[in-house]
Amino acid sequence: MNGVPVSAYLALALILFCIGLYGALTKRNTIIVLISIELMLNAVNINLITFSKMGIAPSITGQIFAVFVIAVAAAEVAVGIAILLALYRNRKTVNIDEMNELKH
Amino acid sequence: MDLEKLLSFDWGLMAPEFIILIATVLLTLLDLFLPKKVNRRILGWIAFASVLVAIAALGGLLGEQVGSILHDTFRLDSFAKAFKLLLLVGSALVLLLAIDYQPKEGLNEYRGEFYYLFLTGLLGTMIMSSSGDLITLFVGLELLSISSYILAGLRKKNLKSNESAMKYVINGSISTAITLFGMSYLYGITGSTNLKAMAGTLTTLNDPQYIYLLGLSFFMIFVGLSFKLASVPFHMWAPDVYEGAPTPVTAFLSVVSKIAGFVILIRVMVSIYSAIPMEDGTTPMLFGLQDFIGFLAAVTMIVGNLVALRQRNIKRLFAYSSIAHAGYLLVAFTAMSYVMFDSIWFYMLAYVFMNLGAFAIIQLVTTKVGSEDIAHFAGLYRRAPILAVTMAVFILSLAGIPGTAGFIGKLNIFLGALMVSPSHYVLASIMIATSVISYFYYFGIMTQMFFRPRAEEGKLKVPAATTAVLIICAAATILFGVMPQLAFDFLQSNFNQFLDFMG
Amino acid sequence: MTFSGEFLAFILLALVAISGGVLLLNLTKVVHMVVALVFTFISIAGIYILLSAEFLAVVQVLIYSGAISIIMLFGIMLTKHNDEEEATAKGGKWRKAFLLLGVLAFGAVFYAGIYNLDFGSTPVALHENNAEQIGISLFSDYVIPFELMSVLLLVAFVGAIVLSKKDEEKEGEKE
Amino acid sequence: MENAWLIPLFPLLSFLVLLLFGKRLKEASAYVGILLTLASLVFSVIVLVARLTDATFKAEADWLQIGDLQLTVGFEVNQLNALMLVIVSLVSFLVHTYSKGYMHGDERFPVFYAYLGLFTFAMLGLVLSPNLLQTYIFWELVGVGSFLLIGFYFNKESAKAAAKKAFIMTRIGDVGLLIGMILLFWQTGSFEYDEIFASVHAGEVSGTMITLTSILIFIGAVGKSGQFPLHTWLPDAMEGPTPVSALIHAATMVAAGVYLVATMFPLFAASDTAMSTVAIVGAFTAIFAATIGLTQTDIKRVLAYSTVSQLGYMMLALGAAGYVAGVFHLMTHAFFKALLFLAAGSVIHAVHTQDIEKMGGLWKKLSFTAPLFLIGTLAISGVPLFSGFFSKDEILIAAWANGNYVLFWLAVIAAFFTAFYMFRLFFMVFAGKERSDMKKVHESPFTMTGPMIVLGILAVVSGYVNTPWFGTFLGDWLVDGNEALGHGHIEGPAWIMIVATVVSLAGIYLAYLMYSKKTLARDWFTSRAPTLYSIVVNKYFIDEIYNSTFVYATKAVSLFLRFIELFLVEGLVKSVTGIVKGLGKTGSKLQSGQVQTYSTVAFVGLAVLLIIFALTGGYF
Repeated sequence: MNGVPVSAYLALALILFCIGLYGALTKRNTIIVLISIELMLNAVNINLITFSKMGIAPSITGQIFAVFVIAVAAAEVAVGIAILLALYRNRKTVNIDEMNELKH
Repeated sequence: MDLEKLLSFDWGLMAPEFIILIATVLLTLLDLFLPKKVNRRILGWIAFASVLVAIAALGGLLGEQVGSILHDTFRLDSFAKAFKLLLLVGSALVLLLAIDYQPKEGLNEYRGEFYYLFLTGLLGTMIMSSSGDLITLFVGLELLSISSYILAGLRKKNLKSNESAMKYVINGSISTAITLFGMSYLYGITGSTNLKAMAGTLTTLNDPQYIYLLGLSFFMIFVGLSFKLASVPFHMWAPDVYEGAPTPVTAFLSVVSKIAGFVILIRVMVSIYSAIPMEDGTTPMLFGLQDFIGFLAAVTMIVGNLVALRQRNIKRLFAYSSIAHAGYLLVAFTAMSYVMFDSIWFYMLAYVFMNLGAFAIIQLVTTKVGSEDIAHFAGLYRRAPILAVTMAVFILSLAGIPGTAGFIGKLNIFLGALMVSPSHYVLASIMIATSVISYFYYFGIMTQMFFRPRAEEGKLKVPAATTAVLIICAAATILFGVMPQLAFDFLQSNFNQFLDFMG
Repeated sequence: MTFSGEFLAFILLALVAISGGVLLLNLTKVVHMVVALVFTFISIAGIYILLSAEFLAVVQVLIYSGAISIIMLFGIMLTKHNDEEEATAKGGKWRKAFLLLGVLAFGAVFYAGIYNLDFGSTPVALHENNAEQIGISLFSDYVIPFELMSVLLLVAFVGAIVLSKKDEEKEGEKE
Repeated sequence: MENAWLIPLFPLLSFLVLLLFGKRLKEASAYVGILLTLASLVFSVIVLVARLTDATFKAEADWLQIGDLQLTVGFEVNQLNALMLVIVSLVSFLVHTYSKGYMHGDERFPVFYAYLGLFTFAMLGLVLSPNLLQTYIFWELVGVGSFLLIGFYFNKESAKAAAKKAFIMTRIGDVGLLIGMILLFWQTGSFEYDEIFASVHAGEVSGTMITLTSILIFIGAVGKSGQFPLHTWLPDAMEGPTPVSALIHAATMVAAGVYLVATMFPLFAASDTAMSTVAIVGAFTAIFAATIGLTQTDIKRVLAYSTVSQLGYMMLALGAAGYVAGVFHLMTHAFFKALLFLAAGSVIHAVHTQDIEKMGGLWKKLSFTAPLFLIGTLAISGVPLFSGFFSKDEILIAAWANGNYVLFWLAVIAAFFTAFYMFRLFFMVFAGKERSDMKKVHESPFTMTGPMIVLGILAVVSGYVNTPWFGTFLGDWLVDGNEALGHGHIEGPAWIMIVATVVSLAGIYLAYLMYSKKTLARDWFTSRAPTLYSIVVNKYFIDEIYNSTFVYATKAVSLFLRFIELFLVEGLVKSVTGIVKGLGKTGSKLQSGQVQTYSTVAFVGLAVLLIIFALTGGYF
């Protein structure tokens, strides 16, 4: 009935997660770092929705979980950007590796 | 769901949460409508009062049976009550500190926000402590996280504060993503988010592929949550964030937030992963993977204590020390002895008092001079003998010197690690060795306070709220060090060895 | 395996999503990166439809492709626009190499667990009245987290305002 | 005896009172301290007298319950405790009194008394403890007290360093003790002394475990009692005020290690290996420290090394199954060593230097201190009729009777050295020419000489409680009702006593020849002992031999040992701390301030865990 196996979806999610992670840990621009993290959360959502349809015991719960994840992700981004703006005001940079006032 | 059904639940169980929630709303409105001239400190006192009322409400619930609302999305068992109590007490003390917090630059405009964001963070931790559902746990966790991100950056004119908040958000979001990725697999293999239902499904599993995936999810969740614990490998943010955040927030992060991290860790790990059989079919996964947790605990203790030796900034030093304490607590978690709950609870109790007490003094000394170098503690004994002796009590307790609550806490964990079979000798020895190392930096502070000529002139004025914190913390540290049985009796009579954790 | 329409759709969407991600990693202009990611987000919405989650697909488009991307663009505009991603500073090379190894290992370890995963379960009818199902579940079983979510959003709201608001430098008057 | 628990509370009270009101009391603080320790002393004496006739008393209360483990607190009065109580409270009382004069004019006078109170409390608490856990608690507290007291002159860089060193070195020992204690607990399920001994006696603990735990506990004792190789902190600890040295580093704290071994004696006795370890370490320390003592020129450091050496003696005694001998020497040593330190303090007080090269001819100036110092020196040298003679004799007999002939001879040689360097010290300080720059020297006030007189009397008479001539009261009483402790008195060949006497006299004579003879005509010693002088006809001849061979040899050995101490032992400790610090440095370097590094570390850590799991957890 369904041509696409569950493993394909999971693999896609895995790849996106890895890309997001790599981006989050290597990109210099803080905004890109934040958006890469969003990509990771999206990968999680693909997982959840896949399992919601084709998991061991399919149920709507996975989608509910995904709704919450999306909402939280949006809130996190908003706060992240706000903090970035505050930081930008004090120090004219968005480069993450220039945030090294605190170390050692 | 109609009203009748809605009212059929025993919402009284959530009384403490409701109190905090109402207080939050009240504070928000007050902050909005009160004229600008009114000192926002009054809001702090309201927040403090609401936490006290919540403690009282929780006290009223102590005798209740296990209660559950809506398929365990809210669950009040003895575990929840015991740890919620700690969270509330810790928050009450932190609030008192926050009321007296007067940094040189910029918190005044946002004092009101400060208090109610604080309460929402507390609400998040409380939800985390009493939930039997992954979704609620997750939302509680995020409520705490987002509140603390903002709190850390609230001194927005201060570059360090901004930077600390930014670092916190980035690391925190990544940790969230990692945790969630693990949780998604957990959901996939059990088809539920309810912890009890999940455990039920998992006991019947025996497909090695599922077990393998569950093992992977175990690590994902553990590492993700280790962000909140500030334990290895997700510990490196802590010193930077602790240094940059406003001092009461640092206190909040190192005490309340850390306790909440342990609460959710225990909740998830013990209820789910102890239900999964490993390949041999008998050992639960949690025990099968004990070596890994033990290893992480050991590295946490070593890293925390070793790097602390190098610190000159008192807040960073306490960040590392708090990493080390997370390691000690993980030892108890690794050992999984039947007194685990008791010993973790007691250790946290001791930790609340000794660490917050120390932070009270740190706040007092550092905000006066506007710098956090340890050198400012030099000759504290000359400036303010009683303050120095009080600080000495906290430090001795953190170091685990007998006669203080910290010692009993360590002793419990230690005995717990040896009582189980096979005993965790190595872990126990590392724990001893690293606590010996910790003496060096703790006694470094002592040397500064007692054996140095005074660095600063002028009297230190101790504000009322801080005095209260100091008295409470010092008294409790000594009291539970000399008569720990008080705490254990309380545990036994009210929580009955946490037998209803799974039930 | 037959090339059903669904399979074809999956392959296409997956390709777009992944290439959006790869572009994110390789582009140099910050704005371009965000746009690349919008494609990824939209194709993820398509994947949701394949997985009978129509409601979430809509939400995905609205929130990610819409709201979040816009926030990001605003963020870029409000800070240093036209910023270009530069080569990483010294010491970054080693970290990248380690990270790449770590990511690959991570992917491999997980892939080993999922490449032949099949639960063999019968799918339930999630696509019928998808939004209604979600609504019922959300407002019956998950009332508590839902209400908490409102607190969380309030917090984020307040936080965003407080942190990004430009303060007038008139503190003397306020005190 | 039911009220014995009050004894430690008096000094605690003193500590608290002085902490709160010290600033207002100023020098009147001394009276608070003195009176309260006097109360402790009175109670201790009452307890001791009661214990002479009554049976052991033990009272306990529940303290803490973890699971089904029941931990208790309480106190116990047995022979050893009762004796120690009196020793500790007596010395502490005398030191309190003495300090009133010695510390006069110090701006932190009340603080000093507060610390003294804290320390005395801890020490008395330690002595009364009926179980290992409680012992450990007070053990740590004693460490804290001594840390504070050694570092009392914190403006001196060396004092700070010494306090730190003492803290670190004893800490190493404490780890051993803690691990040993926990192991014992794990094996026997109890911290109580009597329960541990019972299960050891019943054979519930395997032989290797007994050996292991007793050696670990011994490591704790090594740290506290300054045994090789953890002894280096003790000479450095002389940076503390002299009364502190007398209290802590002569009579009480350093004796705690010996006390611990004595208390745990039944455990040690169950393992031959443990016993011989104790004996060998003791004997080696005795001779090692004595040899180093030969070359020191700081009056307090000489005494410090002699303390190390004497503690080695005690350990040797215990290890050679001479329980009574060890405890006996602990007692006599407490008196004469405290006397020596107080007298040394009096000298320092008078001449304001600690360098014996700069002293000389003080006999007439210090008409109280000098004879008292002489008494102490005679006692420690083991001259017959003084207390040290009897206790040292017991130790030698015990070592001989146990069949440790090598150790026996080592002890004899150490005794010779002891006599030699102690009299070297004596002659260099009190005999010889008066220094011109010592004109203003004056005798110390009565608050200082008074305690010294008391100790002087005790240094003479305390030996008579246990002699082969008049009866072995102490020994018989100590082992009464407990055969695990061995015999009250060990019979030994009579020649041992003669050997001991000869050896110590030879040492004294040698010292006399070398450090005093050149001023024979003017010196008091010559005029009073002309016979001794005339006996040595070939003095030059002997002298030459001594000078050319013996002196060179000992000096060489001594320097060599000091070298070992400096470079090997301390080097080891330093390199360990160096490694620790280096690791800390690396760790803090990693903390580069780069957020992404932090997450990378976390994620790579996760990946490593996953790989290990995948490879070992068995899916592949």
